Amino acid sequence: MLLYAAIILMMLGLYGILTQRNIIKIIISLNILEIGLNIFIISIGFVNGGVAPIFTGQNNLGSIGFVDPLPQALVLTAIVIGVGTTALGLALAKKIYAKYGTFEIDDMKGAE
Amino acid sequence: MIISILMGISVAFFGFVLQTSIAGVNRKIIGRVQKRYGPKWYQEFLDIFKLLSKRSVTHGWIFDFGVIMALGGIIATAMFMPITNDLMAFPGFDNFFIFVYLIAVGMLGMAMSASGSGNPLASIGVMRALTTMLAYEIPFMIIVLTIIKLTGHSSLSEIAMFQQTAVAGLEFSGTWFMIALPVGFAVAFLSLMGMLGKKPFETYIAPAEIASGPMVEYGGKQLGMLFIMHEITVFIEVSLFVHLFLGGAENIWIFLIKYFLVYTSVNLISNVNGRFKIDQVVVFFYKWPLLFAVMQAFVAIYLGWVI
Amino acid sequence: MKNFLSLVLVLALGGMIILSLQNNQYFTAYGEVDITKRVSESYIDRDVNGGTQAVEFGVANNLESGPANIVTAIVADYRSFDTLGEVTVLFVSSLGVALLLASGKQKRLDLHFHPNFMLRVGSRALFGIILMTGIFVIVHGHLTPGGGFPGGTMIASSILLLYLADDNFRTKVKSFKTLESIAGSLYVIIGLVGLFAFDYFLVNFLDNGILGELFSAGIVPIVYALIGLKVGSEISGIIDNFLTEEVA
Amino acid sequence: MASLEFLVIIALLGGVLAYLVGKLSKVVGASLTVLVSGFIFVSVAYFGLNGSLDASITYLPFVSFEATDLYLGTSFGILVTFIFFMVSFFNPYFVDKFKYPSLYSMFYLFSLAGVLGVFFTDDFLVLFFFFELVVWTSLFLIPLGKSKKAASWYYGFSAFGSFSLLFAIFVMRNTAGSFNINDGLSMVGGSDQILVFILLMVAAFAKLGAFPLHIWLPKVLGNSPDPVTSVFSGGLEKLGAFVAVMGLVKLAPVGPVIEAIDMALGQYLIAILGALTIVFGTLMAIRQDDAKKLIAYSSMSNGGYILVALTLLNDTSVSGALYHVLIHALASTAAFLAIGAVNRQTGTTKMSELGGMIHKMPVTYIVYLIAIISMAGIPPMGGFVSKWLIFQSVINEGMILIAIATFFGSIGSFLYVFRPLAALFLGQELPEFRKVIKEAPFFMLLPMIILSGLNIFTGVHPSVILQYINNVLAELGVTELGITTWTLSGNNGDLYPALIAVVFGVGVVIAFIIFIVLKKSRKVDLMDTYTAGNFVYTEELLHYSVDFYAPIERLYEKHINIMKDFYKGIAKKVQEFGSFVKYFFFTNKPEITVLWVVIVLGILLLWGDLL
Amino acid sequence: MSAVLLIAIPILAAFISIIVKKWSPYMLLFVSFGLVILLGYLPFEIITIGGFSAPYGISLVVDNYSYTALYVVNVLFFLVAIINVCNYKKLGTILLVSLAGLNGLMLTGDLFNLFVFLEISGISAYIITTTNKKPLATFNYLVAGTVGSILYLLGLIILYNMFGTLNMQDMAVRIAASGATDIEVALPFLLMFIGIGVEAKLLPFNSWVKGILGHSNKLTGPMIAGVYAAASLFVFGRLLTEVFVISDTFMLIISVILAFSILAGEAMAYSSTKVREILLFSSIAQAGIAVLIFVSGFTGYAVLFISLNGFSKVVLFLIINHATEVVGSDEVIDLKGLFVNNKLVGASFTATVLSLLGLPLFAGFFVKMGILSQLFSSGDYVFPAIILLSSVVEGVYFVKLLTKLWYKEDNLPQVKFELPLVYLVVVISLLLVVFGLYFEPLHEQALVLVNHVKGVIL
Repeated sequence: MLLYAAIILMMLGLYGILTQRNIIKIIISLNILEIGLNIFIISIGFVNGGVAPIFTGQNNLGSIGFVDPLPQALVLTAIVIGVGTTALGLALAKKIYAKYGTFEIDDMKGAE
Repeated sequence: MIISILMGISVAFFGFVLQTSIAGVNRKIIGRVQKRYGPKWYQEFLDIFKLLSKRSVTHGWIFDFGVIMALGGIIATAMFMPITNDLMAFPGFDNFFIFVYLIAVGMLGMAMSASGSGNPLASIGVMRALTTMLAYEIPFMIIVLTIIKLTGHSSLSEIAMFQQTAVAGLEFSGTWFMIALPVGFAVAFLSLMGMLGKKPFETYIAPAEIASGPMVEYGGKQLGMLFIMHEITVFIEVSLFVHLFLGGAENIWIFLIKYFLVYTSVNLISNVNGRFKIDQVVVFFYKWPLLFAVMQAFVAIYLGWVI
Repeated sequence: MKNFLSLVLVLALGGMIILSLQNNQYFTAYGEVDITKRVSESYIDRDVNGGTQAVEFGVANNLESGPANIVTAIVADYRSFDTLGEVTVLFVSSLGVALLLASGKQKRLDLHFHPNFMLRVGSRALFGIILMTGIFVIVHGHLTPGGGFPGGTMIASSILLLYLADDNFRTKVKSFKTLESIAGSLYVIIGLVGLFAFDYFLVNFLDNGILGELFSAGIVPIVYALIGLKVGSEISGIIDNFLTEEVA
Repeated sequence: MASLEFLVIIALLGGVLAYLVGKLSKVVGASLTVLVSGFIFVSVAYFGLNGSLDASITYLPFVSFEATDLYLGTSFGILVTFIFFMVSFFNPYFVDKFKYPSLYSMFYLFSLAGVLGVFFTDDFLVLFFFFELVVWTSLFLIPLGKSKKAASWYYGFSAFGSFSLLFAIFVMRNTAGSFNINDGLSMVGGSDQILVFILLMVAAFAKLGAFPLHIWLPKVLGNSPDPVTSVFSGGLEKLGAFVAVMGLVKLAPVGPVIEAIDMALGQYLIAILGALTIVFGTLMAIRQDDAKKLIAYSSMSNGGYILVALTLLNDTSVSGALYHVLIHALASTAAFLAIGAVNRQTGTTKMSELGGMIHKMPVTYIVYLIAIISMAGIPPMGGFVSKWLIFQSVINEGMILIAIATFFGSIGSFLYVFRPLAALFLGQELPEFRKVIKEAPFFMLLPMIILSGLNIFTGVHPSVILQYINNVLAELGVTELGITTWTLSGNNGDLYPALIAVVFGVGVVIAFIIFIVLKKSRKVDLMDTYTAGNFVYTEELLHYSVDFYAPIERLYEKHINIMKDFYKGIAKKVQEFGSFVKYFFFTNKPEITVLWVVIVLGILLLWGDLL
Repeated sequence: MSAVLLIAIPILAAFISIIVKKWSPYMLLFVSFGLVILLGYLPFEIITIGGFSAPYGISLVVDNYSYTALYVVNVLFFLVAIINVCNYKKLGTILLVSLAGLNGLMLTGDLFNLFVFLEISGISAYIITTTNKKPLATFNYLVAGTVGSILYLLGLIILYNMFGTLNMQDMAVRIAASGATDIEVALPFLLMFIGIGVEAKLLPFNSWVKGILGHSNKLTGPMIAGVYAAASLFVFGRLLTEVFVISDTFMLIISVILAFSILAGEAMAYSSTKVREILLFSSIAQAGIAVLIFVSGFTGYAVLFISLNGFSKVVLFLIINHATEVVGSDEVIDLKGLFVNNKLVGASFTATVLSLLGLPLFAGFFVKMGILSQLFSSGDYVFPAIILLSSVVEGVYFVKLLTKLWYKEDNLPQVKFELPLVYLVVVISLLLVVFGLYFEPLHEQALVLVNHVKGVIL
């Protein structure tokens, strides 16, 4: 079910990008899209009755139903990349605001 | 080779003499038609020799060279003309296209000297001559195409022989093309009038409008030579018509009769006509004559309906 | 009208993706994943290079890849190249933000929000705790969940706290830059040492010790510490750029 | 034992050398082109005729030549290199007026190299390599003249032509397996053959400037500098003729045979298009005011003659076509050179601004007169022989519509060639030209005189060249033309050209005797003419040159640029399509990309029947 | 001398250079030149990172394909860097990182690693384009690029879920082994195709291109249109040949999109009056052609086409951007008569354009012939017709442009091209001519690349 939730979240993000005219809102919907994707990645690795993939005192034997660790490693990287692009997007938003005085794309004069 | 050239020259001279005298006779007939006597039959000769003896004016070397080239070209064309089946200068080489294009040399010479004379009326005259040529030439060539296609030869003497004797193998042979291709004959007759510059198509001489067109600057011997050239041209065109449509001539007398009949009929018809405007001439030939010519050609070649 | 159209489009797309994933017999449904058919099975059993030792907490000695936390093993050892790329992404974006916003001399942005008494005192107290947990998370990256990236962001959040607490607080940006660059280049140098000495880039050349010990898993904790410092300084650099403006 | 590869390298290196020398002094650079093209012509002609051109390749990669028993290529090669050599005499005199003189001589020699390559190879890809080389090198010669837009028109059409040729080449390669020309053309069959035929015809039409693809011809030939125009009409158009020969003669006839005139449908369509080219070319030529555009349209209508003749595929028509290629090249080059000489003296080729050139430039006048006599197909000159051959085959096949067009074309050619003669050379001599104009320098007259000499020679004694053309016919697999030393025999009659010339000479002698015997007439200047009373002082009023054929022009004035508007419409459509796509895909809103991503993804998933 | 240095050294230099700000441009030049030299000594091998063998660890693949790609990208990068180093000092570090990212793109054999490097080069590209002083256009580029890479990652994860591996080769082997019909595999490949398509400027997904390249300067123009375009097309080629399995229904749809993008690109270029717009739309069309060739399976000539295209675009954009900076506007009317005073630059511009058009005596001719002969030998007539038709339209608007730039009488634009740019431009155009005349090496390279079959690395 997490899988479908993730895809719905992604679609929400896409919808946000498609319809919003405000720069900040676009960045936010971009983030929603990324979060949806990250959840989707996590949901790929889930095993019913699986345990967090860490060797600790109790579950110290190999292959006793760990959850798939690889998606979690991938999602770690995806999150950080999301941070990178969002930071850059916000910096650009600040620049755009400095230049056009507004975040609304429609009433940015001379944007062509 | 020399004998045939001399023979050619005599043919040309015979042509000139024949045409001038028949022209004189025609002037008498036209006179009679207009209820007057008309001049003596040798009046044409007198005019020409009077002009040749006069001293006249020249506008530079191209003016003279053009006249010489014109007369020379026409004489050359006349030399090729067959009179009767066996009386011709160069048997076997009297191709139809030689006549059409060698006349063009004469026309070019005259046009060159007319424009060289510096008189705009002359240039307009030349322009009109060329435009009318563009008009009447096409239907005539289509009919000739049919004739050549039917007979299989393009030399005049063979076409004439084809019409005289009925040869077993060829189904149309033996009848004059005047009868075999009636519509074609009518169209060719119209083109003949255009070629001769007779009344309805006399736009390029047009004495009223452009003071006799190309001839405006000429006098004395130049005009005389052009008159000779005109007479020989008429001889060539009429005898061309005779050979193509009236089955040529076994002997000289038949040729004279046919020649006289054709020329007088052209003269009589032209006498009663007014003159086309230059635009009408061009349009006229591209309407019915061309249509009939093509129809005649189509019918004759593809469907084979020849009377 | 445009919104409605895009809504329809997006929903249709979502529906199609979901349906196609359902119909796809190779796409294992949620939860019924069979690890053995996947690459990560050998990450768990640590037998990529043919290691036969059974993986047992506190017992297994000098395994193929040391960290108890398998995710850290993947992130810092098996696929450490991704992490290197990861670090460069963050480095580039922080540099980009700095380029975009901080081109001249900077001074603090005067926000109309001024910290009241509660925030000032509270943040002083909280700053130490958050910093300590951050460092703990970094150091125990190979044993417990977390590691360089979460730890680094915790450090940065503690610095953010200081920013909020006091209007004209500005970290010495210069020092963060140097810390960031040293950590980054050390990380790459370790990799290069691995390449030149042990002919594999970023190879774990130290001995892995016993699974679950604090001092185990070779270079992984060192690498994670460096990453933690780097991420911390970069994100605080980004915070600084956003909270300052150009001196007019 | 000149090797072709050696000649091509000489042409290319000569071009570079001409460029470098041209940097020092323009005229020397240009005269270098004369030397190089002269050398190439002489070696091609000498070695080509006695068949000892060797085709070994040592330096040039990828290129392969073929010289033994390649009569078609050798004949075209000799002709075009001869035209290049003749026109190069004009280069030194015209080069100082160009913006990039040294570039001019370089590209002049490059296109010569390209032309050499095209004719002497048996491999299609090499043919295309040189074909394209000619296209883009000649492309840069055009803007040196008056119009800049002409270059893009030229490139548009000839690129369209050469790319369809390339398409045909690859289609043939698929069946023949190799790029060899002969087996490529012979082995292609079925629907591919129709495709190849159409594509080859498009290439020929584009290069020849025939009916549907002729828009560039008057623009380019009218506006480019005079030597380039003559090279174009004399030399480069022959590439189109070469491809037309390949398409119509070497390739088996395409389409069902129409039994009435026992011709394949494909051939008949090309004949119809050729006829249209003749009519369209003649009509447009009659109304041109610029002499160069007029001769350009005349070379278009002569191209139509070549096409019509090639489609009839019997001995008289193909030999007539090849002979007409030769005649047209000589005549139109001579005409263009004459007009070029006038242009150099007066600076304009507009007939309304010129008049009475004969008085100061008589030799040019004579050259032009002989050229137009040949172009109009009047007996003593070569044009008559080739037109006679073509008429023989047209009449023999009994094709009425085509015959109408050919007759109209030949009579019309008499009209439009006479117009520049009257307006440019004859008539009143305009005062501003009287003092400044003098005859063209010797080195410009030399090529013109050689060309008119050849015009006369080809008219009087054609069997020398027709003999060589018979070898070409044998190579093409067409029955040879029956010729004896002096006479030629067509389908329905024989022709004795020498006799016609002799008889014409005799006639002129007789007229001359009549003229000399009579009294000498008094010399009077041009202004002293009969003007029916109203006396006129200025020459311009007495010179009739504007709207020369007004009665004919009025008939079709309204719809003369149907085709030009058609092509402008196409260009407009492409432009609109471009801005339409730009409007849809390229706004500066971020969501456009995402929108299209979603749409494309949706379509693909929906279509991919993944449900 | 393993290929990892191609990535490690630039990153190391980047990290160090933020301390010593003023030296960063010279470090950039030094490193990028060093890498070009290093390329000479690279053995063809698979390099495993961290000692873990292929499907588990990340492996860098150095074979003919990536070697040519690396060569083209590094040389182009070095050339663009030399020209722009003096007036874009601040970007030294960013360029170093983007060099590392591009090298990573070419080398990596792991799908997720490809995503990371895609992001690295993407983000550094966004930052480079900020120098265009058009923040909204860069924002569009950022949004488009991020959405593209998200889709790529989604496709990648679905693939991982289905086949359980991330290594390209292993993936290909598993897909073949699993016998999955190409319909089932279609969704992930489609997502990845579109993800990369955004970066590779394919028509429906490239509305960011006009904003970026339309207002580009001497750095962003050649960088995005030359280096990045070549890199993304190489990645496209790598994925299409190595991993993707495209079903024929999708082949039809994708080829329709590509054909549309080629013809539309040419039509747009024909209809635009700004020189830069003409160049960018023609590069869109050429990107379409390159992908078309990859989709039809001829990697050899596609690589040659992309590298020639990359070099030509760098030359064209350098010249035009420099002229636009001096003249102030890139309308064709304002740039009229640009080459009258600087003939050398004009000659090389013309030579490059002619090579783009594929005319003889230039390298472009040989590549075009190669492409067409292979397309024809595979028996399809539609793609060659489209390519030829598009090159006719392309020829017309380029000739129109050339005649305008070469011919003008009065008040010519006063543009002086400084020496390094002239030198570079002349060298590249000379290369194009030399390879046009003597194209044996190109031929061998194409043959070697052609037998680069799926799975066979060396």
